[in-house]
Amino acid sequence: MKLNERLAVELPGLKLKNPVMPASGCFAFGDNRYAEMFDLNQLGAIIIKAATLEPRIGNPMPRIAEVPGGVLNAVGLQNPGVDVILRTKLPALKAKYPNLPVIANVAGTAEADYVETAKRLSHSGLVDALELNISCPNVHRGGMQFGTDPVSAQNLTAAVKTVSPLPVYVKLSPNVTDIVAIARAVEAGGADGLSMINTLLGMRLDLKTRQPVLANQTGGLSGPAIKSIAVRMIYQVKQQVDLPIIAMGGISNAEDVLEMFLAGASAVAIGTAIFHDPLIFPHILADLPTKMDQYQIKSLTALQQEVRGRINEN
Amino acid sequence: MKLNERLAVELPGLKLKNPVMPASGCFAFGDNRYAEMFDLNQLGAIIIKAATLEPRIGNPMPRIAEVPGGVLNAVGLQNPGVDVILRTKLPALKAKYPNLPVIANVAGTAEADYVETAKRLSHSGLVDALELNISCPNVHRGGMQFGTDPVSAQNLTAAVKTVSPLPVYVKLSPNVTDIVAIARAVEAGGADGLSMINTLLGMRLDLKTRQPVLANQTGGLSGPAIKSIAVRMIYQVKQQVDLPIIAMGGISNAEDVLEMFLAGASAVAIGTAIFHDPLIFPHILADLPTKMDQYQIKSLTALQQEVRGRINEN
Amino acid sequence: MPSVNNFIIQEQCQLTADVYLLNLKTTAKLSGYHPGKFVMVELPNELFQLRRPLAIADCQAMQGKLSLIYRTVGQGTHLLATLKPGVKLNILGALGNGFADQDLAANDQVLLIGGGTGLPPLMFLAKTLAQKGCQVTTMAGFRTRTQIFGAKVFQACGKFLLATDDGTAGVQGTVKTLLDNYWSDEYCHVYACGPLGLLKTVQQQLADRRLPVDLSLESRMGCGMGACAGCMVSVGHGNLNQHVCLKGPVFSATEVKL
Amino acid sequence: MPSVNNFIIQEQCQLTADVYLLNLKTTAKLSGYHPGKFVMVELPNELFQLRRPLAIADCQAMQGKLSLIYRTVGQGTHLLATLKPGVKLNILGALGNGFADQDLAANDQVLLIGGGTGLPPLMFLAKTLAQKGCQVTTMAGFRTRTQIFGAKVFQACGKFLLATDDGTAGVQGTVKTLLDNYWSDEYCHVYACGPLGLLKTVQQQLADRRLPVDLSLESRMGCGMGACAGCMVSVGHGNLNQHVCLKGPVFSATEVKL
Ligand SMILES: Cc1cc2nc3c(=O)[nH]c(=O)nc-3n(C[C@H](O)[C@H](O)[C@H](O)COP(=O)(O)OP(=O)(O)OC[C@H]3O[C@@H](n4cnc5c(N)ncnc54)[C@H](O)[C@@H]3O)c2cc1C
Ligand SMILES: Cc1cc2nc3c(=O)[nH]c(=O)nc-3n(C[C@H](O)[C@H](O)[C@H](O)COP(=O)(O)OP(=O)(O)OC[C@H]3O[C@@H](n4cnc5c(N)ncnc54)[C@H](O)[C@@H]3O)c2cc1C
Ligand SMILES: Cc1cc2nc3c(=O)[nH]c(=O)nc-3n(C[C@H](O)[C@H](O)[C@H](O)COP(=O)(O)O)c2cc1C
Ligand SMILES: Cc1cc2nc3c(=O)[nH]c(=O)nc-3n(C[C@H](O)[C@H](O)[C@H](O)COP(=O)(O)O)c2cc1C
Ligand code: FES
Ligand code: FES
Repeated sequence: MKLNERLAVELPGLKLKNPVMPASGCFAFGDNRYAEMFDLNQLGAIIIKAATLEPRIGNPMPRIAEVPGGVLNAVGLQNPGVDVILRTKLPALKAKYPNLPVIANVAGTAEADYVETAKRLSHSGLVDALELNISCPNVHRGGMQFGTDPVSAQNLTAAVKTVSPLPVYVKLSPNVTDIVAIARAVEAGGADGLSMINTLLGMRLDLKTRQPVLANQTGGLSGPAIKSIAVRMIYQVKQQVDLPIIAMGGISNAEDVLEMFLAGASAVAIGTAIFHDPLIFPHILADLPTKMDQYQIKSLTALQQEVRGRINEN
Repeated sequence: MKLNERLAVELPGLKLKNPVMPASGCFAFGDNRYAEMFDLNQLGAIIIKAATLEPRIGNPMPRIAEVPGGVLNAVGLQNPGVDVILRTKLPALKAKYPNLPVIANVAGTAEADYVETAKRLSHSGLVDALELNISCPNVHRGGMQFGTDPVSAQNLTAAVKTVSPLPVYVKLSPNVTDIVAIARAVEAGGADGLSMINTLLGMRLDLKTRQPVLANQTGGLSGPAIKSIAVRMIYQVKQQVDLPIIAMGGISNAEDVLEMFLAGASAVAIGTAIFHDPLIFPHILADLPTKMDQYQIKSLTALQQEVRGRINEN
Repeated sequence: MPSVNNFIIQEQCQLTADVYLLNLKTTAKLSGYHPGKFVMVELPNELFQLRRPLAIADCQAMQGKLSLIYRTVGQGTHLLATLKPGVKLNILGALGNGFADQDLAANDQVLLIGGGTGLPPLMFLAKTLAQKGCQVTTMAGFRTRTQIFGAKVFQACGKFLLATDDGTAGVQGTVKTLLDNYWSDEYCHVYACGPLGLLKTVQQQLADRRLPVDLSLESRMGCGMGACAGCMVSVGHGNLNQHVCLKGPVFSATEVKL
Repeated sequence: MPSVNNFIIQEQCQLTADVYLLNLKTTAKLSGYHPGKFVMVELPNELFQLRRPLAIADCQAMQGKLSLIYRTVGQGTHLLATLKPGVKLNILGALGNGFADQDLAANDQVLLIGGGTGLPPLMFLAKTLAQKGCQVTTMAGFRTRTQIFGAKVFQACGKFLLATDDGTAGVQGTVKTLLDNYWSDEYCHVYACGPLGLLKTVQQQLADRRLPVDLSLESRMGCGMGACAGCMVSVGHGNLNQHVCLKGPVFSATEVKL
């Protein structure tokens, strides 16, 4: 079997030569300096920073803090707005990497914002799939609210589906009592897939100032610290909901990628680990075949079938 | 100010010479080998392993796994039952450390179990306070269910309060969408205090066996990985609910203890870090005064007043 | 009484493709470091919260010298293998009960049975029993010739019988083959440590013979100190009623359920 | 193009009670390591996920030599201070824009203004500009005499004017005192790096003078590579519109909002 066949995966709307992509918000619009260090054509796809209808300045500084085994961020969806993204960011990305599949992360405060943003992105011809961010913990209205209430989640998904011909992946918040209920709701709303997980809500206090380290007080926890929570949620959801899952949350090496597939993933995204290892993508892509040999995994598709078999047995 | 006055704290039913105690399930009934390495009289108090009405064997092996920055456990409340605890474990503890305050962690599957267990413990004269464990993720019925539904949480608290003259601290689960709602509910049920947080539900899969590492599949995530989540939850609850909080979740040094106080704690418990540093209690107790000097904290009581002032301002 | 000590790595030797020997030294004298006891080694990367249980492969207590032998299986042991002399390791020990040898006198014949990374504690035991004047026979099983380690130590302490799965060294077969072929009724105490299969074989094969058979078990450990209930095993009529870290890791073959 | 390199610690010198110098060496030649640029240092404990931004305090690019000077403020820098020669550090660099010096010719008078850990990048700049033949004056502020470091380097490169808050060395006062007393209209480029207060002072004091004033900023950084939007600063009429890691850390005093 050829190397690329071993790593290739197929998801609704996405034929990927490998399952590995940067997570939203951790790679800007590909217009970062990592692109000087390795060829982004190596990536399975790219998920861009959240797009909102209007430009957003995001939260005040500081926005980033470190906690054991992870990072807290409260960037707050800073982005130049969907129109600038469509006029400058995406064309620049497409010009450099015409064959790199693009997943656009869509955020908003009200349903109408999401719908309009999704519509503009969908009809641009510059995007292969949408990732509906109903789970951002760092904005005060909207965002996570949609992600913690099954009814709003379902309605939002359905509303976006009516305006978008693209496959819609809904990105779930882990800050819920029952992740399966939310997954079921967005499935009922017509989602083509799920993205799991966004960050957990955390906080760090500064002993000197007696204040929260982040200006926004709380921030989203990402990185290795949350990996076991992501694995658990993906595993639980996959037993109950038959949608493909783009898995994320603390992935930092090839074994983590395979563990996510075992949990039920169809593709993976990497965020925080990029900051730790700037060459994480080439490293993981080089390690995957070796690790697959070690664990007797013929191909990722075969592994997915194996996992599906296990689920059907239950 | 004398050293012990700087560290002393008062909580309902508990006058503690310092605020530091072992977390439930991480120090057995004091009948462990740490007691050979330092004098348990140094502790502010001890929280014992969960007591249930009947003996429990717990979950099958393996029950412990490691994940980045933390530990997954699925011990599953193994304990010899409240009667054996009252007949042998607690008398042995009391005999050795007559002045060490004892908090008994109470667990069960049905409300009636909790009530009966709480009653027997309360009338034994061997226990200073109860910690109602409505948050154990490792038992299939009861446990966490009480901790994720405000109504059951309130009813259970109220039921235990009617049979127990002791102060009741309710131990909350972090696996919820809205921790403040649960805290409010147990406050309405008559809780004297809160214990926060229990473990987050996590999972690890083994690439070789393709199976969960833990026999119980999922386990509770503890350790530094969850600290920022604990801080956030304690901070959020403290803004809304006026109950003293015993804080736990990833504490591993004196600065973490102070951060928990800044978040709103009145005392702290340490679990996972014990396994990493067997002398964590003497270490933290020695470091606390130095760190308090460094951050200009006169006493823990003063720090609590400062925090209360900040909350009232809001 | 267990203690925590900072040891400095004196030597790190690769014994086979995936087995390493660490020679460590601390300034303190060590007490209670007996054969069959174990230590909990802190890893020098706090992403790993749990210490790793490793048997005492050798110890000169008065000089503060300790040897550990480990196989690289997961992230923690792979990290250990990257450490260079001069690096500090924080170690908690000695833990557990250790092998019982009070029943033994000079010239008593004892049998040690081990496989793979079950051998390190038996190396220390072999030395100790040989010093006591016992006649030590060791039966060791390996998958293949290149995985053999410890042979010299066992040979120096007595008789060494070797089996490999593929017959590339010693007898072709397992320790069962050795037991079948070389059992002697002179043995008055048997000690075994190794994979679960090996322990089960020993337990079954020697069930009818009336001599003390000690099995040293492995179990995932949180604390190693009897605090977390992570390491339980069923002994006698109980169900998960004993802590491997407290009452073990050595159990009597007649009592422990494998 | 930024690159990741494994550097080996050659020397770790304590300069003051809480300031350390790390001399590092890698096998590769370094490119783009100019004054004012910075590196992201991976900490050798994965409990810390983020790299730490540190300015280039000195660099001999062809020999793969790099010097960093840091103050122990939090957990990461305290960990750095425990590291011994021989230890490996993984470093991403060189990042950011660096100080602009294209406008300068030999004999041009330049002024460097710094305080505390703002001085390391100015040390490298002073050397580079002195080599170019510029006349370098440095005004440096410290809290007290015992906190002084870098004086020799600056003295070797030109004039060194010193202020301490408590007057235990140099002039009593801050860099503002030095600016008030020793300003010269001959300066044709000013470079400043230090605490926010210092940068604000420089920005205000020199606002009316028509010469290029470069301020080097700090910001919490996730990536250092323009990917995370963790480090934004307001420049011109924009609001948090520029990445400190990409467009900075050096900004023109006329444009950046402090
Ligand atoms: C009393 C005792 C003595 C031991 N003595 C030795 C020895 O002398 N030499 C040797 O090579 N091995 C020995 N082991 C096994 C050794 O502890 C594991 O191989 C080691 O912990 C694996 O760590 P890891 O990080 O490489 O693996 P990982 O799989 O990454 O470890 C993850 C977690 O699982 C635990 N774990 C994994 N495998 C085992 C195992 N087989 N037994 C117990 N815990 C495990 C680890 O301690 C860690 O907590 C002993 C185990 C016990 C209980
Ligand atoms: C471009 C640039 C160059 C720098 N050059 C130097 C230098 O040459 N010498 C020096 O001593 N310091 C320098 N700093 C500051 C240095 O990065 C921090 O002091 C250091 O990161 C603190 O790490 P810590 O783990 O000790 O502190 P912690 O407070 O434990 O760190 C927690 C997190 O906050 C970040 N952080 C904390 N303080 C700062 C700060 N002042 N600026 C930016 N991030 C911070 C850390 O990077 C880390 O991500 C520079 C900062 C920047 C942005
Ligand atoms: C700095 C930063 C910015 C992020 N911005 C976004 C965003 O704009 N939209 C979104 O859906 N998720 C965002 N996330 C969440 C990540 O996409 C990802 O879900 C999460 O970080 C978990 O993955 P990781 O542990 O690999 O980082 C952001 C995360 C970080 C660390
Ligand atoms: C091995 C283990 C066993 C535990 N058993 C109990 C228990 O019996 N009852 C309970 O309320 N919490 C139990 N906990 C949760 C701890 O008391 C504590 O809430 C949690 O571990 C977070 O603190 P830590 O990060 O300091 O460990 C257990 C935790 C661990 C790691
Ligand atoms: S390992 Fe914790 S009780 Fe045995
Ligand atoms: S530090 Fe990440 S964008 Fe600047």
